Amino acid sequence: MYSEKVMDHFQHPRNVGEIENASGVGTVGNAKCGDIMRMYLDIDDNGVIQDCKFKTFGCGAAVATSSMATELVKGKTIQQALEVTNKAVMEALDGLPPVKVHCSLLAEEAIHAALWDYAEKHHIKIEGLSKPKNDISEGEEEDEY
Amino acid sequence: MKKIIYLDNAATTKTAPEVVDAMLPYFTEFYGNASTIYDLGNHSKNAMNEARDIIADALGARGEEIYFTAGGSESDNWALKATAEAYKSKGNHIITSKIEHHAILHTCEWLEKQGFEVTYVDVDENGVIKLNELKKAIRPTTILISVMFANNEIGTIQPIKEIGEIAKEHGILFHTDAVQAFGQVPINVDECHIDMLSASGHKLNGPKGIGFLYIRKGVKIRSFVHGGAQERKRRAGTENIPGIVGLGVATKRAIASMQERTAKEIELRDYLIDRVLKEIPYTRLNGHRTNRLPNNANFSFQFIEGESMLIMLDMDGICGSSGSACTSGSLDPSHVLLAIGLPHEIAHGSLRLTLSEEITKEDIDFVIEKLKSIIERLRSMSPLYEDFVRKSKGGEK
Amino acid sequence: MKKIIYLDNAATTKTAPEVVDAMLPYFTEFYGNASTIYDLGNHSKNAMNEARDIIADALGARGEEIYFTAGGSESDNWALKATAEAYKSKGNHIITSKIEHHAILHTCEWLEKQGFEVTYVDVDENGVIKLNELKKAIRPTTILISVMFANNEIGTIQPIKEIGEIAKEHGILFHTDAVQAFGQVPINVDECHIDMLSASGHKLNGPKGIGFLYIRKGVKIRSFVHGGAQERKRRAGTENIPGIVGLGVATKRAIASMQERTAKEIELRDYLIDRVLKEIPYTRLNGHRTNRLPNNANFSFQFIEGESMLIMLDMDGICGSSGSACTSGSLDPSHVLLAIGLPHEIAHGSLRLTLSEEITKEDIDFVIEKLKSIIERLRSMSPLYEDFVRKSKGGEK
Ligand SMILES: Cc1ncc(COP(=O)(O)O)c(C=O)c1O
Ligand SMILES: Cc1ncc(COP(=O)(O)O)c(C=O)c1O
Ligand code: FES
Ligand code: FES
Repeated sequence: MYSEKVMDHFQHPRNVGEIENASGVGTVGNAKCGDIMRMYLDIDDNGVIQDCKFKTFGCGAAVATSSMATELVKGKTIQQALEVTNKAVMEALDGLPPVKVHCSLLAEEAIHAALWDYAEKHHIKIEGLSKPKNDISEGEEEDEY
Repeated sequence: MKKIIYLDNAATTKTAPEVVDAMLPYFTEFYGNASTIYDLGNHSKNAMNEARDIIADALGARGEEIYFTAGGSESDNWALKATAEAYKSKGNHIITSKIEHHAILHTCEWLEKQGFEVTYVDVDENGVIKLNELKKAIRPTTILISVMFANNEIGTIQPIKEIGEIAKEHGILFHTDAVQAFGQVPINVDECHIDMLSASGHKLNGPKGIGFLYIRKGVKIRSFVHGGAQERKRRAGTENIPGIVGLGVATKRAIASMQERTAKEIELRDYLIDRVLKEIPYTRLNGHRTNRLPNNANFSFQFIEGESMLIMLDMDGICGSSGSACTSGSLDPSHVLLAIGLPHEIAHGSLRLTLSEEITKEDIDFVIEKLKSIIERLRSMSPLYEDFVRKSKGGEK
Repeated sequence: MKKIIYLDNAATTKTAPEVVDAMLPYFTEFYGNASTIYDLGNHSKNAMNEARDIIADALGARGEEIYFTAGGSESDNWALKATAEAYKSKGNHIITSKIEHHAILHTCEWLEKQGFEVTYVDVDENGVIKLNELKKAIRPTTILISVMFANNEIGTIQPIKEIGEIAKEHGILFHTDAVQAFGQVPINVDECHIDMLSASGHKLNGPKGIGFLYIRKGVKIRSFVHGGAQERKRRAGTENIPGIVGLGVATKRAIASMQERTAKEIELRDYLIDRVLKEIPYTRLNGHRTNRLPNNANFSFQFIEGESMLIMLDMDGICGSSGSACTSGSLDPSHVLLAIGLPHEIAHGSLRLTLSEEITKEDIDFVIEKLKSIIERLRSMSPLYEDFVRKSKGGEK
C-alpha cells in the first residue's frame, strides 16, 4: 500500500522528539480522521531553522510525512520552509495512496502552526503565513453511491 | 519466508486443506450444472444437498431451510430487504442494534430511504444490547428484529435466546447475523426462536464467496437476486458447487472440533488478555470479559493510533486488525467502539487479535513481547502521551 | 467410467486445470483478506487487481471499471435495479428484449412492481432484435436499454453496436448481458458504446460463483449488495480471491485461444447442423444460421418432447439441454423459442448442444448416430407423429 520511501520513514522516522524551549511549537489535528501532529522548531537569529522535531499520533502516512517534512525544513529559512507544501512532502515520499493524501496536509499545517507560534512569540509578521486552523479538513469529496 | 502469526481470523480464515481437497473434484470432474437432468448434473445436485443437510444439522434446522448465497453480506441484504418487501403491508418498522456489521447497517439506511423506519438499539459498555430498550422500541408496525449473534469487532455474544423470545411473543420475525458465531458457538434455531440466520464460509475455514441464509419454513420472503429457478426459486444463479461442497465440509469440521478447539482458544485468549492488561499500562479490554467469542481479544491502547501499530506488528510477522477489516476503506473510528462509549482518540488505538486452532502459547508470548515494545515506541512518538505525562508530572509537583 | 460427451457448455463449463492451479495458493497460503493492511492481505489485493486488469484489457476498458460479483445473475440484477434507482428522477422507462435471460426478465418484472415501465422488444424468426421497434420504443423517460450480447438458448448474436449507437444518440444508458458472449466473441465496450456489461466465470472455463459487472466510468449507479467498502464501496462482501484469480486466468486463456478455438468450433458446429438438418426429417435449426455463438446448435425435432430426448442422450453419455438449464424448474416451453415464433409443441422438442474445444469430429459423429435412433424411437412412440403419418398417408390416398 505504501511506497518504499514511506515505509522507510515510518520504520526509521527522522527527528522524533521534543525540543526544550523551542522557538516555535505547533499542534494540529485532522478533522477528517482525528489524528494529531506536533512540530517543534529551533530557529536562529538569522531566521534559519536549525533543528526540527515532531511527535505524531497518526497512521503510517502521518508518521512518514512528519518525518519527511522535518527533513525538508531543516536548514531552510522561514520563507523556504513555507514552500514545503504537502505536495512537496508527498513527492519526496514517492507518493501516497489517494485515501492518505489528507495525512500529508497534517505535516504542512504543523509547520505553519509552529511558524505562527514563533512569529507570535517574537512579535513579527511572516509574509504569506496566515493563522493556522485548529482543525484542518479539506474539500476532497467522496463519491456518493 | 518469515513466520507469520495470523491473528486476524475474524477478517477471514485459511481454507482448511481438507476443505480444498473436497472441492477439487467439482471443478474439473463433476463440473455439471446442478439444474440439469443428466447424470453429471446429478452428481452436483447430490453434493449440494449433502452440504445443505450438514449445515441444517448444525443448526437444528432442515435442509430445505438452507439457501446458499455468495456470503454474509448477500445473506444480510437478502434477509432485510426481502422481508421488508414481503411484509410491508403489515408494517414498516425494523429494529436492529447500533453495533451491527455494515452489511446490516447500510442495508437499514437504504431501507430508510425506501420509506421504512429503523430503530437502532443501544448497547451497554460491554457491547451487550439493552433488552429493555429493545422491548420499548417495539411498535404495532414492527415487522423484523435483526440482532447479530456475536460482534465481529469486540466479540461480545448477544442474548439471542432472550431476543428470540421477545420477537416470538410479539409475532415479529427475528433475523440474526451469525457470520462470526456460526461454527464458533453452538446455535439452535428453534431454541433461540431464530427465523433467519446469515453465515459466511470463509469465517470458518471454508472458501470465500459462499455463504447461506437460513429461512425458517413458513417465513414469507421474496427473492433478492432474481432470475433462474435455483434454490427453490428463491435465489437465482448457477450454483457454486465447489463452494457449497467446501462450506459443507468446513461446517462439519467446525462442529466436530468445536468443543476442543474453543476450549483451547479460550484458554489462550484469556492468557493474552490477562497479560496485556497487566503488562501494558493505559490499556482496556473492549467487549464482554467472558461472554465473548472464544477467539476474540480486542484492546484499546491509549495515546496510540491503530494503523501504525498494525504496520509495526506486520513487520514482526503478526497479522492483526484495527476496527473491522471491512470498514478499512473508511477513516472514521469504529462505530462499535463509539457505541460502547469510547472517546474518538481511544477508539482509534484499538487492536483486534482473533485466534485460530493453529495458534500456540509460544505465539502469544511472542506477540505480547512485540506488542509491548511497539506500544512503548509509538507512545514515545505520541503528542498525546507527551501531554499526558506532562500533566501527570504537573499534578505531582 | 463411461465416456461422457459434454455438450452443455452454455449451462456451465469444466473449470480448466490451469485455472484451478492458479486458484489453489489463494485458499491455503495467500488467504489474507484483501481489505487489510498487512503483507498477506497485499498479496490478495495484488492478485485481485491483476485479474481486474486482464478482464479490463479483454474489453478495452480500465481496471477500475470492473466490479466483481458472484456471477451473471447478480451482475444483471445489479445493473438493472441500481441504475433504475439512481436514474429514477430522470425517468422510469426501461427497454429490453423478449428473449433475455430470466436474470434480466424477472428483474424487469420486479421493477415493474416498483413502478417502472418496461418495453419488451420483439425479435424476428432468427432471434434478432427488431431495431426499428427498439427505436420506436424510446421515450423521453427511457433511462436504460438492456439487450443481451448473445442468446443462451439459440445462440443468436445481437447487433450490439447498432443498439449502442441508438442508445448513445438518445443519451440512454446501455447494458448488455454478455454472460454467453464474453470469451467467445471479441467485445470492445467503446466501439459498441456499452455502459455496463455482465459476465459469469463458469461460462468460460472459470470457476462458478464469480462474475463481474463492467461499469463505465461516470455512470451513476447505486450499490446492490450494501455493506463493507469493498469494490470501491460499490459491492460489499469479503472478496472471493480464489474465484477472482480463477476468473482472471480463465479470461486470459479464453482471449488467447479465441481465434483458433472458435474457428474449430464453428467448423464442427456447422458440420453438426448440416448433417442433422439433412439426416433427420422434420427438424429445424433455431437461431440465426451464421450470426450465432461459435459453439451453439439448437434444433427442434417435431413430434418429440425434450426431457425424454435428454434422458436417452444421457444413457449414451451425451449431455445436452432442452431450453435453458436455469429454467428447468419450470415446465413452460422456453420463452425464447416462443418469441421466435415456434408453436408450443415444437418448442417442447428442442435440443441445445453447445460445444467446447475438447469436442472432436468423432464425438459429433457419435452424437448424430445416437440422436438419429433416439428421435426415431421417440417418434415411433409419439401420438403426434402417428397422427401426422396418418394424415400424410390420407393425403396420399
Ligand atoms: C445469458 C445469461 N445471462 C445470465 C446468466 C446467469 O448467470 P449465472 O448463472 O452465472 O448467475 C446466464 C447463465 O445461466 C446466461 O446464460
Ligand atoms: C458480523 C458480520 N456480518 C457480515 C459480514 C460480511 O460477510 P462477507 O464479507 O463474507 O460478505 C462479516 C464479515 O466481514 C461479519 O463479520
Ligand atoms: S489517516 Fe489520519 S493522518 Fe493518516
Ligand atoms: S407429462 Fe411430465 S412434464 Fe408433461
